[in-house]
This record gives sequence, C-alpha cells and structure tokens, in this order.
Amino acid sequence: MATYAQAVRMALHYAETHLGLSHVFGQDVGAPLGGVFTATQGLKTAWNTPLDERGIIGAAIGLAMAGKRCVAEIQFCDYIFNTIDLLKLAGNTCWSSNGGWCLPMTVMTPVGSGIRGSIYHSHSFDAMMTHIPGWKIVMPSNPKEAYGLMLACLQDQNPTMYLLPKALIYGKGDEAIPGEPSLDQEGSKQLREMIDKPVDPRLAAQWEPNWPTGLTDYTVPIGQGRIVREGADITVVSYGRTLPLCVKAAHRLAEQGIEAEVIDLRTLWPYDWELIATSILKTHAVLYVNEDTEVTNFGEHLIRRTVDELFYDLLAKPRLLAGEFIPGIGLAHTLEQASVPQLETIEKAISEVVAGKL
Amino acid sequence: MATYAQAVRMALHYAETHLGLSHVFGQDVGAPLGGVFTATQGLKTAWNTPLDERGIIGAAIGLAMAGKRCVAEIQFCDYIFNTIDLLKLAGNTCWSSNGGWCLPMTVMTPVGSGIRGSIYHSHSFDAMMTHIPGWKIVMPSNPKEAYGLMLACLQDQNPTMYLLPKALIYGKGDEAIPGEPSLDQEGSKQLREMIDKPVDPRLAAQWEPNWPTGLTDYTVPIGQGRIVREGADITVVSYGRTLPLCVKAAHRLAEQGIEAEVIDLRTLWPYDWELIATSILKTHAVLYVNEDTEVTNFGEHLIRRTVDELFYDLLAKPRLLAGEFIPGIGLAHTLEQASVPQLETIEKAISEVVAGKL
Amino acid sequence: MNAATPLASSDLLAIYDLMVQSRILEEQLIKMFKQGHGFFWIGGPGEEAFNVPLGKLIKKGQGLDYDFLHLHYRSNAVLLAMGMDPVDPIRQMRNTATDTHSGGRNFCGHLSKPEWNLTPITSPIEVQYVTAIGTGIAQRDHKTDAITIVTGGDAGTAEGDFASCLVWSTRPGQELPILIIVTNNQGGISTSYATQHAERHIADRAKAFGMKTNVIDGNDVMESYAAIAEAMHYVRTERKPFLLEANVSRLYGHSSASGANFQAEEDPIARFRECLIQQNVLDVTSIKEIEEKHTQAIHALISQVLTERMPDPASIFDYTYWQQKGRVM
Amino acid sequence: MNAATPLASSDLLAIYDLMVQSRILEEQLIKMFKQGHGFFWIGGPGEEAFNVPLGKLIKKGQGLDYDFLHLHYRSNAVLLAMGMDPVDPIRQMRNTATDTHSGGRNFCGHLSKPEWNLTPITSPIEVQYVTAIGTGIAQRDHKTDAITIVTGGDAGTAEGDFASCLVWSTRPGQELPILIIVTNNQGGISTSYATQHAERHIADRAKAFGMKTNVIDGNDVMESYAAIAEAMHYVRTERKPFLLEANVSRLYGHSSASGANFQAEEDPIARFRECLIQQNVLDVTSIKEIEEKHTQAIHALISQVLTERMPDPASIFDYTYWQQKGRVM
Ligand SMILES: Cc1ncc(C[n+]2csc(CCOP(=O)(O)OP(=O)(O)O)c2C)c(N)n1
Ligand SMILES: Cc1ncc(C[n+]2csc(CCOP(=O)(O)OP(=O)(O)O)c2C)c(N)n1
Ligand SMILES: [Mg+2]
Ligand SMILES: [Mg+2]
Repeated sequence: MATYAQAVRMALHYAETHLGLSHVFGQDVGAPLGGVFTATQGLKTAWNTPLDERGIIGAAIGLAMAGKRCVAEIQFCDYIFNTIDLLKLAGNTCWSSNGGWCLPMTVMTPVGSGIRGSIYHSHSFDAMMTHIPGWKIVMPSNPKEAYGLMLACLQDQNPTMYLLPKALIYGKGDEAIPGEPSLDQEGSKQLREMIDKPVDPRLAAQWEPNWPTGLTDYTVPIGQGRIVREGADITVVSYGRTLPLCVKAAHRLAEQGIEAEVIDLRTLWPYDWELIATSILKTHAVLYVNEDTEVTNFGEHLIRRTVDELFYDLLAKPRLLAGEFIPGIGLAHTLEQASVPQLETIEKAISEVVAGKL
Repeated sequence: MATYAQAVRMALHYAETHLGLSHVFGQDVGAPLGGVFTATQGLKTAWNTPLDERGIIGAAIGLAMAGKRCVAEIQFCDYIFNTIDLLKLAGNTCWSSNGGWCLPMTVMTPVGSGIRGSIYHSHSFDAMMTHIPGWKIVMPSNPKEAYGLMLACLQDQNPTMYLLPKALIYGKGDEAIPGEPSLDQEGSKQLREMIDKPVDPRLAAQWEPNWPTGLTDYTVPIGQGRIVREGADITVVSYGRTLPLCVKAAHRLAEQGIEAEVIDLRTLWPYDWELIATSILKTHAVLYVNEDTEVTNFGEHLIRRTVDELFYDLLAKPRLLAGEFIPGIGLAHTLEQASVPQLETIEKAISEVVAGKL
Repeated sequence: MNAATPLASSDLLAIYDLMVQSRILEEQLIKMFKQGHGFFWIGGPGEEAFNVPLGKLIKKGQGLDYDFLHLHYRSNAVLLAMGMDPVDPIRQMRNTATDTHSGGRNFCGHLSKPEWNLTPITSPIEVQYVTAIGTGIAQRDHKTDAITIVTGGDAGTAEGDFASCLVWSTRPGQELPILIIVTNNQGGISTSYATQHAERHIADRAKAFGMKTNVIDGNDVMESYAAIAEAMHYVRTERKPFLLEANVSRLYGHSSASGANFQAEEDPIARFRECLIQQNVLDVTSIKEIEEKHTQAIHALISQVLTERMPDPASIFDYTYWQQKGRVM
Repeated sequence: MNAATPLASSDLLAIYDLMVQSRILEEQLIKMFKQGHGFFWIGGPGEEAFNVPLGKLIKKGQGLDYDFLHLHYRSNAVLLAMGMDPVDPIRQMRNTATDTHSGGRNFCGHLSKPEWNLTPITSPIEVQYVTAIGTGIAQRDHKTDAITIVTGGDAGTAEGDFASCLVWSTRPGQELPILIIVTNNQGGISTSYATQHAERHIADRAKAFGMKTNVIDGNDVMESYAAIAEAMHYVRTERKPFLLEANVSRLYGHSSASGANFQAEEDPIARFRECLIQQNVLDVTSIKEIEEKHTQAIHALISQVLTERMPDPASIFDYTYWQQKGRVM
C-alpha cells in the first residue's frame, strides 16, 4: 500500500522508463536526499540543482523547448513566488508564438499546511496559479490518483503544474496503484523495502531501488473530477488536504441525516464543470473548500461560475470556506488550526449551508 | 488642468517638500527621462536604478525599515511578477514580527491596456495583488484623486501599492487639484510650461521645474469609494481604465431609461464594502467591471461577498465583466479590443443584468 | 566560411549586402511606425556589424543538432543573415494575421521560428538567460556540435537571471555549451551604463566562474566575425560556456517610445563600407545599387503587407494550449 | 575591543563563554525538538567562532546611527553576543505567546528585534541581500559610521538576489556601506558546494565589481575577529561594500528536517578551547564551570518557558497592519 510520496516516485520511475521522462530536478531532488519528502529517491534521471528557483523554472522551459520531458521541483511552493513571471512566460509561449512552440513540462511543488511548517512551509498556490493562463493544474488527494495524474501530466503537450498537498504525503490511500505490492500491511512493508532509501547513511550509500515490475500506464485524465461520496443534500467541492476532511465531515454529518455529495476536483484547470453542475442540479446547494487565503481565491471563481450558470437552481447561497486572509500561517498549533479549514469548521460550514436551504 | 501624470508628479513634489518623501526611484525614473510616462520629471529625490526589479522592491523594503519614505516604481506591472515573493514579504513583515516592524513604503506601477502595449505592456495586477495580505492597494481613475490617493499612501504606515491605469495617464479630469493653475485650456498650457520637461534635449538639459506654489495636503482617504453617478436600477462597481467607460455607458443607457449607479472603488484593499452594500440594497443588482483576466479575479471576490451578505436582496444574478482568460493582450487593434471590456461590452453587460432583474 | 580562413571578397560583399538590407528594413519599420502603420518599433540599427556575422555563423535548423537561439529584441539582422524573408518583420510591425512569428500578437522585433530553433523573443528583460539553461542542458546531454546561443543588452545584466546563467552553465563536470552574448550599447532606455555599473567589463563577471570571455568592438565586422567564430568553435568543441561582450551602437535610440530618431553614434555600416571601398570590394555604383535594390524590395513588401488582413477578434483564444482553437471553457 | 589592539585575556574568555552558551543553547533547542517541545529546529552550531566575534563588533542600537542587520537563520550566537536573553530562542522554539520576536508565529532561528535594527530573519533564502540595499542606501545618505550587515549561506548565493546586492552596492559614486557576509559550510541542505559551484571562492564574484573581499577560516576566533574588524573598519570609514567569506562548520546537519544529529566536522569551540588552554587563559575547572553555568541556566529557562502560554487563536489577525488588532474586514 503505497504512500503518496511512493506513488509519485513510482510514477516518475514508470515515466523515465516508459514515457521518455529524461530530467527530474530541483533542490536536493537527486542523491543523496531524493527530495525533502523522498518523492524522487532512486530515480535514475533525478539530479540536484543550484539553490535558484528561477534557474529551475527556466531550465524546465528550455528543456521543453528542446523536446525533452522533465519534472522540475520547487522544494516548497512558498519559494515559487519569485518565478511567477516565468510561469506566466511558460503559459504564454504557445499563444505568443501563435501556436509555433509547445512546452510539455511539469512543475511539481508541495503546497499547504498540516506539518506545522510555519510562515514559509504552509503556503497554498492554487489561487495565484489558476490566475495564470496556459497551464493545466492538478492536485491529487490520494496515492493512486497521484500516480495517475502524474502520468497524465507527463503525456500532456502543455505546461502542467502538479501541486502536492504536503499534509497527505506520507499518507496511504485505500485503492491500489496497478502494479504495487498488495494493499495490506505486508505490501506496505514490502514496498518500503523495495523503494525507500534506507536512513542509515552506510546502507544508503550502497542502495539501489528495486522497482515493482508490474507498474502500468494507469492515467487519470486531466480535467476530470470524481465523486468521492454521493449525497443529495449538498455538493461539497474540494481538493488536496481538505478533501479527505470533507469526506470525513460528510460521514459524520450522515449520522445527523445530512447527506453531502463530495467531489474531488483533482484538476483545478481546466476543471470538471459538468460534474459540479450536475451535482448542484441535484443538491441545489454547494460549499467550496480550499485552504488558500480567501480573497481573490479560486473558490470565488467557482462561486461566480455557479452564480452565473445556476443562480436560479440554488436553494441556499453558495459558500466558500477557505484560509483566513492573513499574511501567513503561524507556527503554534493554536495558530495553524485557526488559520485554515479543519474538520470541525468544514462540518460546521456544511451544516450551515444545508440549514440555510429554502 | 492637470493630466494624471502631472497629478502624480505634483503629489510627489508635495510629498518630497512637505511629507518627508526622500527617495523616488526605479528604471528611468530620474533624469534625463523622469519616467517613461513623465510622472517623475523634475523631482529632486528621483533617481535611476539598475535594471533589476528585485533590487527595486528590496531597496524599498530596506528604506522603509530604515524609516525612510520612498516611492519605488516598477516601469510596467508586466515586470513585477518576479518580485511577488518580495511583495509577500513586505506584506508579512509587520505580522511576522508580531507588530515589531512596520513598512511604510509605496510601490507605483502602470497597469492595464489601452495603449496597444501588446503582450508585455498591457497586464493587470489587481487580481494577484489583492491576494497578497498586508498591503493597501489604490487605483485612482482621475487626476485629482491620483493626487489625493498618492498623499494618502505616503502617510500610511503600511506598504501601499499604487496602480496607475496607463490608458488614463495623459488624460485630464474635470475637478481641479487644489493649488493647480486654473481648470481651463490656459491653465493646462501654463501647467505644462511650469512642470513638463521640454522634449528638445538642449532645453531639457537646462530645465528646472517651476512648481505651483499653492499645492496642498489634499488627501483621499484609503478605503473610501465614491459614487460617481447615482442611479436606482443597478450598481456598477469599477476602478481604473474601465471606470470612465462605465460612467459613459451609464450616461448612454440613461437615454434608454436605465439608471445605473456607478461606484469608483478607488481603494481595492481594504475596500469600501459599506458603500457597495448600501448601493446594492437600493438597486438590487450589481455588475463588477475590471480588465484583469477573469479567472480567480478580484471581482469574483466581490461577487462572493455580495452573495454571502446580500444573496436575498438581489433581484438579478450578480455579474462580473473582466478580461478574457487568455495569456496576453495581442498587439493588433482587433485583438486588444476583443480581449478586455470596452464601452460596448460594458453597456451590453449593464443592460443584460438589468434585463435579468426579477 | 569558417573561423580559420579569411573571408573572401564575395563573403564580405554578402555581409555588407545583409547589413544594408537590415538597416533599410529597420529604417522603413521606423517610418511605418511614424506613419501610423504600426504601434511600436524596437530593433537593432547599429548592431549590424555584429549581428550579421552572428547570423551567418549559426548552425541553422530544428532540433538538438542545430543551434538553439534565445535572442533579444534587436535581432532582426541575425535572422536576415540566416535567410529570413524581410516580409516577416514588416508583418509583425503591421500586426497582420499573416505574421508567422506571432500572428499579429507581439511587438515587432519579437520573432519566433521553431524551424530554426528560434525560441520566442519576449519583452521581459533577461528571462532568455534562464531558458537558455534548459536547451543548454539538452545539448550537453546530446552528441552534437550544436550549441545554445543567448543574447541580451548591458543594462539587463543587472537582473539576477544573468547571474543564474553564469552559475548554471559552469556547474563542475556539468558545463553547458552556451555562447552567452552581451551587446553593450552603454545603457538601458535612458539610463547610462556608467551610472549603474561598476564592472569595467560585464564579461569580467564570468571570470569568477572560470568561464572564458572576450570583449570586442562589435562595430567592426572582421573583429566580430573572428571573435564569434572563435567563441563558437570553443563552445562547439569544448562543450563549455563562453561569454562574449560586444560594444555596439544604438543608432535610433531605444525604441519608438524614445522617438526613434537618428543619434550621432558610430555607424558600423559606414565604417565597413569605407573598409570595403579601400579594399576595392565595393565602388560607388554598387553601393547605390545595393541600397536601391533593398529599398525597392522593402517598399514593395510594405505595400503588400498594408493590404493584408488583420487578425480575427475571435482568434484571441487560439493556441492558449497546443493546437487548440476557440474558447477553452 | 577594536581592530588594532590584540584581544585581552578577559575578552577571549568572554568570547569563549558566549560560544559555549550558544552551543549549549542550540543543543538544548535540538533536544526540545526531539522531545516534542517544538516543531522544527534550525540554528548555528559550528559557526560560533565567527558569529560571536561578529556580534561583539556590531554597533548595536536602533535607527540610522546603528548597524542594520539582515541575518540568516543560523545567527543565534550573533544575537547572544550582542546581549540577547537566551530565553528568546527558547520561546521561539516553543512558539509561545511570550516570544517577543514573532509571537509564536515563526520558526526558531527567525529572530526580529527592532530595538537593535535586527530586521526579521525570514526563511526565503537570500531575500536579505536585496532588503539590505535599502538600509544601505539610507545609511549612505546619512552622516554616520554605522553600516548595514547582511549574511547568508553558500548555496544561496546562486539566487539572483546575491548578484543584485553586488550590482547595487557598487554603483559608481553611489557605493553602499554594506558588509556582505557569506558563511560557507560547503553546501545547502544535502547538496554539496562542489557539485554546483565553479567559483573557487564565492568572494571572487565581487571582484568584477571592484569590491574588496576576503576569505577566511571562520572556525578560527582570532582570524575571524581580526577579519571582521578590518572589514567593518573599511566599510565604516570608506562607506563602500566589502565581501567577507567565512568557511564554517555545520555540526548538526542542516536542521531538524535532516535529523539534527552530530556530524564529524571541525568544532570551532574545541579548537578555541585548546588554544585558550595553551595560553593559560582557561583550565579544566573553569571549562566545567562555564558549561555547567550555562547548562543550568538554560535548563531553568526551558522549564519556565514550558509553562508559558500558547498564542491565542484569535490573535492570528493581529498586526496584518501596523498596530492593528482583530479581523480587518
Ligand atoms: C524585466 C523588464 N524590465 C523592464 C523592461 C522595460 N525595458 C525595455 S528595454 C529596457 C532597457 C534594456 O537595456 P539593455 O538591457 O541594455 O538592452 P538594450 O535595449 O540597450 O539593447 C527596459 C528597461 C523590460 N522590458 N523588462
Ligand atoms: C528561496 C528558498 N528556496 C529553498 C529553501 C529551502 N532551503 C532552506 S535552507 C536551504 C539550503 C541553504 O543553504 P545555504 O545557503 O548554503 O545556507 P546554510 O543552510 O548551509 O547555512 C534550502 C534549500 C528556502 N528556504 N528558500
Ligand atoms: Mg543597452
Ligand atoms: Mg551552506
């Protein structure tokens, strides 16, 4: 049973052996560390860069121009904000050249709170990123789809942004990635022994990964959301760290007779409006949940779209639950909890929307 | 009758002589050019920097830390996107130090379309900027308020972002800045002779500005919008280049019996919600207009707020008219016109919202 | 032509011819701007003595076995020397739908040509110095003599991206085959180099990284040709970076934003012309003929382009994604 | 103490005492992390021989007549040498409401102290090199001997901001009084300097700008003290920048993220201790006494801090703006 980090690693391994992925790079991405979250351990194409985010994104653009498939990592999305011009450039290159150039490149970066990362290891990036045209943006919330969406990115002809919710990174899913050892405890242990680099430096120095042989081209198509839980009372749309919390909240509320339909958006752009709209037409109420700060937030776009297209179908006002509009997430437990949606606040917001239905 | 550029220049002159403004800097901001839009000509504290936006914003932060008042210019907002991390840093410094440091600094940058600026001289910055906590953000739409809001920025203890709609920069207003020569043609000529640098290089080399002596501390408070035109049928909220177009559209629609109330937001953050809400409670319909690209747009925040607080007071669905979600604004006239709101599209959107009222 | 052999008269004449063509083209583009046939002009008059030899020496083609180009907005002459049809910049100036480089979307001087590995020239100063890293990496990994070439102005070297290129191209054991070029015209828009830069030569900044460098008179055709050839030879064979700084003129100011009027700086064409006259390669008649030939040809092209259609408003959505047409959502 | 006179025994002892205090504090902070009394540790064990002299030589105070500090996250010893109460880092480690540097908001090692011109230490690598430009400008314009001091690691010099600082601090006629310090511990988190940097010395990069530089053994107290004093004297009197590169150890790895376990690198305290023993300034008894004194004091402070209150959840909104409390909109 793979963790999220292992799923990414296996997807990258599959891609470097089957899909022509030739460069996986970023700060501490290669040996000895294999990434601060271990997601790039043991990959034959992984290498370490200088400590220079602009160089990293620039290199990815250039590699794509040269026809090379790459995954460039920004160690934390908190450090991507000096490259926004380059992300915009990547997003406008095809358009500016009137279709002359395409940039198949993938940027991967951990986002969000949940590890007590304090001011500079807790940022979200979905709001700003969805404001940049020309990209496709994914944010898987479980290992299996982390695998499948990575393969989708690596087969797209456009720049793709792979947002990795760091709170989930060592967590396991309940669906198997095709080709991984069995889903049980034993399988987890086996997988760990096969593809996790030993912590002991002496063992690590000799170590070679032993990749599962049955990995497949299992792909989650970009642009498709998924109904994670069905329900008739309200549509809850989320992604990333808050998605499993929404599911949990839905289960808890079911005990009180509230049936929430939970959608994992999975792709933030271009997003699955059809799935959302169909669900809202059934439930007549919607709550959007994410943890980016709440002003000029992507959830506000979704609310606008909802109002634009489904205004007269709503029986309650559509709502957004997002991060507080403050300059950072404070280190103390008390502060982090109060800054971004938690299970309790999500549960409360769902109940409130449902209670407000006409 | 001052142009917008002259108004900024006079405000900066007033501030450097009366409010302790000690540094106005950026690319080509000092002599010989005085800014690519002439907004900093003749100022005694204006100087040229290296071609390095990160250095410019960094210098502004440091000057503020040292207790110096400054205005840092980014030549076009199109070139500010590699400094977003520094803007975030400026916005979080007071908060991160738990109130220990304050950063009274002003960044000024031209935004928007309207001069056939093509892909890299037409960008908007209101969406991303309003997503950055800790700043106050203004965007005046006429010379008098350009003056008054600059003085407000220069007296605030926080980082302030002064967005300058470049389409309006050589335009005149119909209200006088206290202290400027008379509002008529003669006054304009006189002001030009007093404070515009001659184009002829030989004259320019000798030139000294002759500042109007009666300039005052006229200030437009940050956080206050203004009703530019009253009306009972719909509230139209805008700022910058599109504001005068909204007013024009309102006048045209009045002939058809539609009375639009037009609000100039003036301050984007913290914005004047009371003014907007009061107006919507009267008109029961609202259109937000800006020209930034439409996904994860600040107008979507305003729609969310509207839905959150006034859902049951709306007789039509609230709407946003913004720039198309494409990677840039094309050079050709046909392309620029089609990419961002114009008089016709604004007029059409207002009519549509009003027509949709229940 | 290559580095070792001196240039034959026919080569010199060909270079001269291209320099004149390029200058006439630029002057006509300025005229188009002044007559209202375009919104903005920026270009390279004054850089022909450097840019034409550069274009001649580029290994032209598509893919890893050809040179990758990350140029800036004064590079029309480079492309003309590579064989670009002069109608291309005219169309871009006029922002017609027929503009093959940007479909009427981008400013003149912002060329893009995948068939020749010309990556899109873009307005933000110096980003080309980081995108060049990527093609450099790809070419380091590939068995070829092709290289990555990146050019930029002097003022722009103050951006961190220039430093990034120095750092990344010299990583020990991972050096990149990049020819880094700085065309130094002693200033940015209105800001002079001397007021902002303590470096005696920008090229000196590369020395701390052990990079080979050269500083040349970019107004001298022979010196430029030889220096470019030598630098290219080094990069092609050693697979390591080289920084070449060329001092050049800027004959019509920064761009139309600063008036695009003639400035009294050294004219590299006049200088080369004198030299060719002295070598008896050129005479008064052929000088006139060359000028007239190009003037007429360019006039004809302008007349043609003025009749071409403007982009369709509905096309604004096209190519946000690869091969996509129409609105996305 | 100043540059010219050799250090008296009492000075040496004071430095040693601070180095030990700092080391014990860091080791106790690591222990707090390992015991779950904090979420993250980063700090400067291994840099004491450089950081304590630096702290001692700073002109401490608030405003333009005192040194402005733009430090990085390994600077606890600098601040202790300036007289900071050791309870401060402990509170930051424990993220209590009583943390005067960030109110429990920021990681340990991220100090901020307006009274001493210590601008907030922040996580993003190298932004301090551009904010330093601003205080440098203010101090250039002010009649004072106070200067701006900026420090950073070796790996981070690959960020463009480091280059920006070189460019801006050497503008001809507008030089800035900045002491630029690079503490070179030969790597970033896991990435070694040798694999990414072709510069023999990082300091060499400043030479192209005509900047004075020095590269020193930052594990040697005497050498560090003398070099810092000399560099400061130059900056204070010449009002020009100076780049000082100090080779230092990193004794507990990068941070708690990499385990925070002891690494076999040269220990500057052990080295200084030997030297003081040989000079008869220290003996075995006083060594023990000093260690015990600090260990006990810090234990007591930790016990105290563990009883202090956590920040109030409602406080998350405070100070988004100057002197503001509570939700803004
Ligand atoms: C990032 C960025 N900042 C500012 C500008 C505006 N601008 C256009 S050209 C120019 C001067 C460039 O000078 P230099 O690099 O020397 O090149 P030159 O034009 O002299 O060839 C400036 C400031 C820009 N295009 N990009
Ligand atoms: C802009 C940015 N990128 C990445 C990181 C993550 N990070 C923290 S410390 C570090 C290594 C820094 O190395 P160096 O500059 O040599 O300083 P040292 O820690 O060795 O003192 C990295 C990559 C960061 N904090 N900021
Ligand atoms: Mg130049
Ligand atoms: Mg280091």
